[in-house]
Order: sequence, then structure tokens, then C-alpha cells
Amino acid sequence: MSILIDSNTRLIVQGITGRDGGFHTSKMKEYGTRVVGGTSPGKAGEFVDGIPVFNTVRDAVKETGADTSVIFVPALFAKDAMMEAADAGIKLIVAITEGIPTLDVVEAYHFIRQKGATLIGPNCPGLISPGKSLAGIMPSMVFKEGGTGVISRSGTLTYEVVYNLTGEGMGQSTAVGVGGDPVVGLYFIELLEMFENDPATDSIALIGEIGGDAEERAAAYIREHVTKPVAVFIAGQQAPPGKQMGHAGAIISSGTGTASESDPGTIEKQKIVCGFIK
Amino acid sequence: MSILIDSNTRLIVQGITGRDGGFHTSKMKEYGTRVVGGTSPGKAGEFVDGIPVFNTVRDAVKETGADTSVIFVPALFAKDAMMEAADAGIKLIVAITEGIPTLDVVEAYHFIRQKGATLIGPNCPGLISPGKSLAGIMPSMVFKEGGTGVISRSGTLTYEVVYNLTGEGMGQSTAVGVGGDPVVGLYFIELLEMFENDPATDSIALIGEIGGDAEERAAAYIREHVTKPVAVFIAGQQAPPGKQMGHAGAIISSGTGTASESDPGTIEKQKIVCGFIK
Amino acid sequence: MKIHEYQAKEMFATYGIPVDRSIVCRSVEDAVKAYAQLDSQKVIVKAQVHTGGRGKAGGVKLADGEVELRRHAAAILGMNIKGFTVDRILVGQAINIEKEYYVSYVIDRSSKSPLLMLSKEGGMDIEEVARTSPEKIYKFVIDPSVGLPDYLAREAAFKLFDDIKQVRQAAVIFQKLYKLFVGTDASLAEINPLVLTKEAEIMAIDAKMTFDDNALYRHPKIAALHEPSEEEKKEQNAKSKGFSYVNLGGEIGCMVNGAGLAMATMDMIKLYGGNPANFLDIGGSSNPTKVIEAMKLLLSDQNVKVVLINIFGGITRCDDVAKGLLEAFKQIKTNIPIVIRLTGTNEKEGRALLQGSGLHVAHTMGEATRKAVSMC
Amino acid sequence: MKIHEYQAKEMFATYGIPVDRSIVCRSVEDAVKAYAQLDSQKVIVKAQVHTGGRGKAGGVKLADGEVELRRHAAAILGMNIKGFTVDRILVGQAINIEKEYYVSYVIDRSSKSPLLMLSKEGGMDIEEVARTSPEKIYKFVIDPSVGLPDYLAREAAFKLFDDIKQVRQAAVIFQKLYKLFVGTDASLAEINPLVLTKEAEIMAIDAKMTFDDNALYRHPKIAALHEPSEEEKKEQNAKSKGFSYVNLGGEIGCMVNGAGLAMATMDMIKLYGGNPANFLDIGGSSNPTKVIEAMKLLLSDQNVKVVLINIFGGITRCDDVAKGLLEAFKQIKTNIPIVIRLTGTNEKEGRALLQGSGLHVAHTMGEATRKAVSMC
Repeated sequence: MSILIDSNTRLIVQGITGRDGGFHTSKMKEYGTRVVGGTSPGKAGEFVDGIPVFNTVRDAVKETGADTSVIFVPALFAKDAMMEAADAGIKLIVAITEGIPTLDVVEAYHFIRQKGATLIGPNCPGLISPGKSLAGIMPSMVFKEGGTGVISRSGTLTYEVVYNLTGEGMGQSTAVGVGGDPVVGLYFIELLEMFENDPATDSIALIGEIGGDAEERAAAYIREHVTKPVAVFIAGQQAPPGKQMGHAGAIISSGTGTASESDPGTIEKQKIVCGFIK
Repeated sequence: MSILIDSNTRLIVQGITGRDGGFHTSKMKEYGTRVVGGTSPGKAGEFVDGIPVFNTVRDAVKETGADTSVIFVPALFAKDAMMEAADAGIKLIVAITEGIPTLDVVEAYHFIRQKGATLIGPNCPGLISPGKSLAGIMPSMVFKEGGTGVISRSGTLTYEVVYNLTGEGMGQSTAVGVGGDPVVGLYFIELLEMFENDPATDSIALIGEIGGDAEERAAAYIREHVTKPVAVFIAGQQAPPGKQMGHAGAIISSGTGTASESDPGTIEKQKIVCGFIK
Repeated sequence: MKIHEYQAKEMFATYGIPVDRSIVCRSVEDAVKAYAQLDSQKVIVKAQVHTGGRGKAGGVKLADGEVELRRHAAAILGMNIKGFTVDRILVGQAINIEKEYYVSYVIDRSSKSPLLMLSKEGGMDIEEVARTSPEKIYKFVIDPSVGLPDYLAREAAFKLFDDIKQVRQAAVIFQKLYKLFVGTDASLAEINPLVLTKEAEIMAIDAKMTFDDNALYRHPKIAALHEPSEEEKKEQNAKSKGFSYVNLGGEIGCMVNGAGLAMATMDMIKLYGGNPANFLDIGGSSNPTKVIEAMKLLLSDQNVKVVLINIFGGITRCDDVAKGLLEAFKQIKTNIPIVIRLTGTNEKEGRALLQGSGLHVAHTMGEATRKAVSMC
Repeated sequence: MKIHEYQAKEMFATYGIPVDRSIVCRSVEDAVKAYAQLDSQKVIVKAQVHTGGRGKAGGVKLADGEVELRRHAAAILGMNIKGFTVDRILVGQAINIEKEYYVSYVIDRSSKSPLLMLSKEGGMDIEEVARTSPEKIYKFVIDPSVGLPDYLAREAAFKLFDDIKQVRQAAVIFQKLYKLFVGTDASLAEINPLVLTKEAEIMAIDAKMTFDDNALYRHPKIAALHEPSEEEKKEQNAKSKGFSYVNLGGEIGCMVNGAGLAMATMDMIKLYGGNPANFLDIGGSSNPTKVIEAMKLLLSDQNVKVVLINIFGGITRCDDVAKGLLEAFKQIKTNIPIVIRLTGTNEKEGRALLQGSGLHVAHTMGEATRKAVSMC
């Protein structure tokens, strides 16, 4: 088993005719993901790597029964794309797009929730349930089927961690990149809960970073509610305050969100194994 | 039994310090309604007929446990008052106010629904469960406890009908004035369903009028879902098209909503008794 | 509240909705000047009146050249269309139409939301289309807290157009029209037809807007466009006194408290073979001043042969109402017979007070109505 | 993006938020002219710099009379506050303060909503208040599809004021500040303090706003207010090349693909006793041109004694990355030692390609970091 996506996931790609959209559509299809369609207004009737293109998400859902969408459209149009997906009945929306204004994400998020759908990202690498389905841009070859659930705010750092896990023989149930923006959809606590309830997950790796207090809140949640072992790594201990470290969300401001405050050392030791990179 | 309100209803009055608000607060209290508070910004600490006044609905709900609100504030402030009630946790909002812009009602209605509350009105006389509770401006003395559920778009016409019913020995379980505006909250179908499911209701009187196609849709619903006898009266058979007959909603436009289209004669006879006024 | 096509087009232009070039004219000379300005051999001349069906009435003509323009302008100005005298015409460039569409926004009572309606059957009577081929009308219910986002505007535009360029043009027009619709508290914003020109442009060549009377207080500029007809002036005058009044042309003047009861009263008059002169709701209470004002209004109608007063006494008891009526009728001198039917709380006491007043007192609505009809 | 207090106050004024009268000045002479215009015996002189704590640094002074104004203006202009040289001061009428309050909007990460924060502890360091007396801060989570309706603005204002007149004034200010906050895609809109004057008026006497960089494209007027520091210019320049760069002042230059991995790299350098010169994320792929540009950026920092390249090969395989690096280093001439650690898909093949290139190749992050630290 896995969380959020599996071999039944029926996926469409919004912005399938774009450079990144097209490239990763092929990668996902190659991995075995059931990519059933894509959208690009005005290009209905075309095909990308054999996958039909529709004018609207509503058409795509009607014709293909899609339940998940991966969004590659430019930042300028991303809010609209997220809302379109939710309004058309897509249940899991994965926004890869980087550089979306925060207020656009805030508005789209509330709309998506009102429609009963779930958002992952934006500014995220998506997610993968190894051996079943890839919905995003993760390098699938570093993943392996197994029992560790991975939650991360970062891209390459996740791959680094996963590469090491896989090397040590620890496969992954599902790995989710939640995204590096100040406001993103699914976050630590929701995902910890899902992994805790997923029988196929036996341990959890959580990769945080500076900015915001989600790590502190995750620590409190783990202490209360998670029985499976959790390894935590938090990047950015050396980041100076007030500077944005690549990710729009990775910034120490107003005295919160320093790595030392969310230092795994402050988290109850029994349950949480502090993982470090070799 | 009854629908929507009964002797457990805990009611507040928004605009309690106004002329109408104060007058009908006393009338409701006199009838036995549990009027537990009222609001008027800046007048917290005052009392109206012994009932405490609060600055905000949130304060009133916190202090009194109110679940129902009757709104008397002027049209200019009515949208805000409806939203305030819903946001503060009021579950049944009865808007008496007349002359509210339709778009204000549309926006307030969607907000109220999102908060899980129910709207009756605006531009309505409220509702009464005889012998239990009065939430509105209905002349309580014409009502009598009994088994007929009354649904109406009109005020005095309802009283007229009820007065006749009472005179004939037919009391009422609950009588609801849905309001005479183009857009109002609870309407025929929802109320028919409630009365159908209410064990204390044995028959239903529905008083419609020209404007809109709610009567047609109610007829279809009655045919499908209502087992109790329903008497229907529709006012405005002689109304000329394009003219507003008092109520903002009572206007024949775009070829729909004529009384003849919603004529009870067109409704299946077996179930629906056509009631006429003597 | 209604406005003219040319006023609606000015609003369209303000909101960036493309319209044909046109100039409003109040005389034939104006029209000739407009013709020169428009710089187009063919122009369309349209009567500006607050009613539909002006085409059938001969109020819309195509003019090829100045001579024809003069003829049409002269013919249409002063024309009477359904009781409205034409005092303005709109002279506009004739457009090369490739295809016509229908677009409108209304507030939908059922979904309690703004509703976008579209059809490829533009230029037709949309009610006729709705009746005969409802499948040719596309409807989009709009969440007022969201409005019309790009994707939804595009989805709508794809119903009418295939070419993505036209889809994008139309989508923007739908969004702007929505902004106009909600921004002005309109009850109708209609483009019929929206046209695709031979030059592949999309524009509105007609424009119709009506507004929510209850919201006019926050749109003073729109309220200033109000041009009430004689009848509407009478209705407005009544409204300023707290009444709802509609003239119906019959002989039995009605005075009723409550809109629903007033409608039921006029229905019953008809049922018993009479003709109601009016709908008149005098509202909640019935104090003497109000009754006096209402009687003045009824008696100003020369057709009225008998007055039927139908009052339900609720919060205000019937005996108090009766006292008010007696007070009022001390001051009203008229030969016209008055039938009064009073019901509700304390009705017996109320009726007793009215006995011997010279007023005809009835027990039931049926009795009162039959009496009134028989006196005509 | 940050702006100055006087610029934020101009925005406040545009949105109808009352502010004290004040004039921005670039010289002592300007300040004297401003003093004459303000027509107030006492004025306040405030340094305009993109940093907090200017009061403690002596950048805010009250002047009683022109002589004192000249002295303070001269002292503050040219002052260095936390690395920022003061080239502008704001001269404003001194206000008779009855009471000070705190008001701000931010985007709350947890509720994913705009958040209104209020406190009666105005004029203080709000982070200090949050730490020591969190109960003194009132928070209102705002539904972005609804905004701040009257009732909610009033509820908020009742937290600070009792008098209904003041409640209404404050409520309107909260609503206008919200409009400004969302209308400009701000990440912070702060009034600290909002004051009640002895004359019973409510106004903002300080104003702070920062903006969402990702949204600046739709606010060109705000973007034009950007005054980057020398360091920020360097960061922007890097950004224009697709990098994220932050100078950290140490000796080990880092080049990493991915922000998280870049942060982990600088953390590890510190762990092994070194000091990172920078944070540098070169993004997804690592084509030769990008590597060359990144190296130029690193080598422009005189402090850099060794360069540590840490690349994870994902979609782009390590052998392809290695080829790109070799290509790049053909064109880069430098004596500074370069440590490369390459991991991910096909890492062995990648490392094999790098052998004999003169670059120091490490197997793990730990090894690479220790090597880099030892070379300083």
C-alpha cells in the first residue's frame, strides 16, 4: 500500500503541451503511471506521447475519469489551473509550478478545500509511490518500493536522503515533496497522520528546513500521535535571519522558524531518530 | 413537535434597540419565546425589556448559548448582520428586513450555507411554532397549535389563511413565511421535506404567488415525495407581466412565473387539494 | 430600473466590452451629423425605448446613404412603440456579421446565484429558444464569492467558439460583463446579439441592462438615468407614501394590507366577473393618514366605480383598524360606494364599530367581492 | 521587497488610512523647509532605512524648535544603521499621543490565510510581546474569499477600544489596511504604533510594508520602489542567471543543486569546523554554461579559499553531469582548489569520468566537506 497515489491513480497533466509538461508526462508514463490525458486550451484533439489533449479539465475528467492532476503551467496561470482542476472534480492536485504569488496560492487553496479536493505544492517535486505511480518530477530511478514514508520541503535533499535510504535497503512506501513556498497544501501533520495509518509504512523520514514553525508543530504532533519511528532532518542551521535561502518559504523571520528552534535535539528522543546525511 | 423552532429555541434579536426590534422582542417574549439576548454595537450592558444587549453576535452567543437570530437591522446593514450571525455560530437566521439588494442576499446566502447555517427570509414575517416559539413578527393570536404545516411567500395572506384554518379548528405545527424577495433562504422544497418528515404535521398549506418557477418545482416535488395532503393557493392570477406586485419577487418576467403556469389545476389532483379563500 | 441601449453601451465601453460605434440622436439633423462622423455608407437606426419588440414595430432600420438615413430617422423619431414615444434614436455603423450569439447574466432564483446564459441562437427571442430548444442554451451557475475565473470564462466561450483566439476574446468579454453585472447590481445584463464580424472581431451590437431597485442607493449615477413613464411616476409617488401600487385599468379600486392578500383580492374580483382597477398594498398598519392618502390615490383614477377595502388585522387589532378607518372617512367626501371587509383579531368588535357608518361592511372576502362587483 | 516608512505612508494615504503629516527630506535645508511647512513647534525626525531598531540606534529624535531640528537632521543624515547609510529622513508633526496600539496583517502559514494581529501594547517590539505575553495579542484569521466584513472589523476594533466612535474609526482603518495588504500582494502591512491622539483621533504614526517578490510583476509601481543594497544587487544578479545566492562571509564557496541540499551543505561545513562563504543553489540541471557562471560568481568573492561542488544527479544522470562539469572546467582558469562530490543515478560512472581531471573528487558529503575544510 501507499498514500495518496497508487496504481489506480488516473492522472492528467495541465500544461501537457509545454516543454516541462511534455517531458515529465513521458517520464511518468514510462514509470507506469496511468497518465490518461492532458489539457492545453485550444489544442483539444492533439496527442502528447500518445496521450489525448483536452481544452478544459472538465472535458478531460468527463472523457478519462481522471482523479489526479499534475500542474506545469507558468506561475501567471497557476492559480487558475489549480482552481479549474478542483472545480472539474479532480481530487488530488499536484502543483509543480514555482514562483506563484502567495496570495494566489492562498485563494486557490481555500477554493480547493471548499471543493473537497487536496493540494500538494506548489513549488514542489510532486510525489511517488515507488513501483506504483509517479505524479511529479522526481527522479524515479533513485526510489525503491518499501516501508519508509518520506515527507520533505525540499527536492534534491529528498533525493539525497532517499538515495541513501535505498542504498541501505530501505525502500519507500510513498515520498511526498510538500513544496518550498510559504503557503502550500498538504503539510507535515496531515502526512504524518496518513503514514501513521498506512499499514505499508513502518517508519517515516521527515525533511524540514528553516522558515515557519511547522517543524515545531510536527514535533508536538509526533510526540502525541505517531507510534512509528520518525527520523527528522532540518536544513538551514547556518542560515542568517531575514535571508531567503532559495525556497520562498525558507526564511527566518520574526524570531520564528530557526533551525535551532526546530532542532531535533529538542524533540523527545525516544520516538524520533535523528537522521543525518553521511 | 414542529420544525425549525420549538420551546428549546434560544433566540437573539439583531437590532434589538431599534423601534421594530424592540417592539417585536417584547411580543416574542410575551408569547413565551426564549429571547436570551440582543445585539447593538456600542450598547453592550444595556437591557431591552429585561433582555441583555451585546456589542457583537459572537459575544451574545458565547454568553447566552443562542442558536437562532431574528434580524431587524436596516437594509443597508442587513447583509453584514446575516453574515455576522452565521460566523458567530447561529444556526437559524431569520431576516425580517425588507428592501435588501438582491446581490447582498446572494452573497450572504452563500456565506451562511458555507458556515452550515440556515437562512429564512429576508423580507419575511418569520416563523412560528404555535404554543412553543415565535421568531418573527407574525400576529401570534391568530395561530393555534395543531397539525397543519404552513409555507408562504406572503405575510397577511398567510394570516388570512391561518385565521381561516384556526377558525375551522385546524391548528398549525409550524408556519413559515419564506419571504417575498427574488432570492431568499429556505424555500418550498426544503420545507415540504421537513413537514413530510415531521410526525406532528398531518397536512400542509402552501401559499405561493407569481414570479419565479418555485411553485412549478414544488408541484413536481409534491408529486414525487410528499404523502401528506397539500393545499395550494397561488396569488396573482390577474397580475400583468413585467409589473412588480408589492413583493420584489412577485413579478412575471421572461415568460415564467405566471400564476396560470403554476396553477394548482395543472397539478396532479389526487394529492393536492386546491384551497381557496372564502 | 431600465435604461436605454445607448446608455448600456456606454457602460459596456467603460468596462472595456467592445461595442459597435454609434451615436445617440434626438433629431434628424443630429442623425445626419452622426452619419458624417461615423464614416460608413450603411448605418443602422434604432429607436431607444424602454420596451422590447422595437424591431417588429418598425423601430430598427438599415439606411444605405444619407437620404435613406433621413427618411428612417424622421419615421422613427416620434413613433409610438407599445405606448412609448420615441424621442431618441441610436445611429450606428452597420457591421458585417458572420455569426450572432446570445449572452446574458441574471440572478437565478433557484441556485440563488448569478447565472451566465449563452446560446449560438443569437439575435432571436431567447424566451422562444428556451421554450422550443432548451438544449441550445448553456447555463453556468456562478459562485458569487469566486466570480468568473479565467478557466470558467474559457469553458463558457468554448461552448460558442472553436478557434482559441475567439475563445479568448469571448472569455474576456464574459468576465467584463460579469464585473459590470455585479458592479452595478444589475438584475439583467444582456448582449443579444454578440456578433463575430467578418473581420473576425467579437463585439456587442445590442445591449440591455436592468437594475435592482433596492440597490440604486449605492449607484447614484445609474439612478440618475431613470426615466419613469407616466404610470411609473404614479407608482413611485405611491411608493414614496409607503404603498405598492400598480394600475390595472378596471373599475374596482382595491385597498389591501399586504402584497399577497392584495393579489388574492384582485384575483377574486376577476373570479366574480369584475375588473380590478389596481393593485394597492398599503402595508402593515392602517393609520388614518395612510387610508386618506390611499383613497386619494384610488379616487384620482376616473375609472374607479367602487372601492373595495380588504384588511387583515393582525398585530394591529381589527377594532383599532376600524377606529382608524372611521377617523379617515370623516375627512373623505365621495359618492363612490365603499365596501369594507375586515378580518383577523377582534374582527367582530371591528365590524360592530363600522356598522351604521354608511360603509358597506362584508363578512368574507367572497361576500365583499361579490358586493363590489354588483355595484359597478 | 521592503520599502521605506514614508513610501508606506504614501500608500496608506492613497487607501484613506489616516497618517500624521510628514515630509521626506534629503538634506538639512530640506528639513528646515519641511519644518516651516509643517507649522508645528515640535517635530519628529526619523531615519528612513530598510532595517528595524533605528530608534535604539539614535535614528529617531524629537526636535523642539528649528535649532534642535537642524542638529538632529544633521546627525541622522549620513548615520550608519546596521550597515545602511541614512540618505533620507522623515520630518513629521509631533502627535499628542493618548495611547498606542499595534496592528498588522501577515499571511499565516498555518491557516494559509491572511491574519490580522492586534495588541494594546503598541509601540513595543511585537515579537517581544508575543514571547512574553502572547495573550496580549489578538489574532483574526481571515477567509480570503470574504475579506474583512464590517462585523469582523468591528469585532476586532472592540478588542482595542470601548467607545463606539473609536471602534468605528478603527474598524474602517482595519478594512482599508486589509484592502492595501491584499491589493498590493504585501507579505506584511504593519502599523506600530496606531495611536489614539489626545484629540480623540486615530492615526498611523509609523508604517511598515514588505511585498511578495513573486507578485511584483503585477505591481510595477511598487517594484519601481525597490532599492537593493549592494548585497541584494549581487543576489538579484545571481537570480537573473537562475541561481539563488546568499553571501555568508566564510571561506568555502559552495555550489549545489537544490535549495535544501545547499542548506544541508552549509550546515555540514559548519559542523566540520569550516565557514561557508555562501549559499548557492544552481537549480535543476547543471549545464556547462551554468557551472561557468556560478564559478565566476564564487570566484568574485575575495574570501573564497576553496570551492565545494555538491551535486545530486536525478533526472539528469551523474555521468552527464560529470561531462558538463569537465566541459565547464576546460574554460575556467583558477588556482583555488575545487572539491567535487557527485551522487545519485550513475554516480560511479560520473565519478570515474572526473578522475584525473585535477578536481578533488569525494564520495560522500562528509568526506567532501572535511576535505574542503582541511584545504582552507
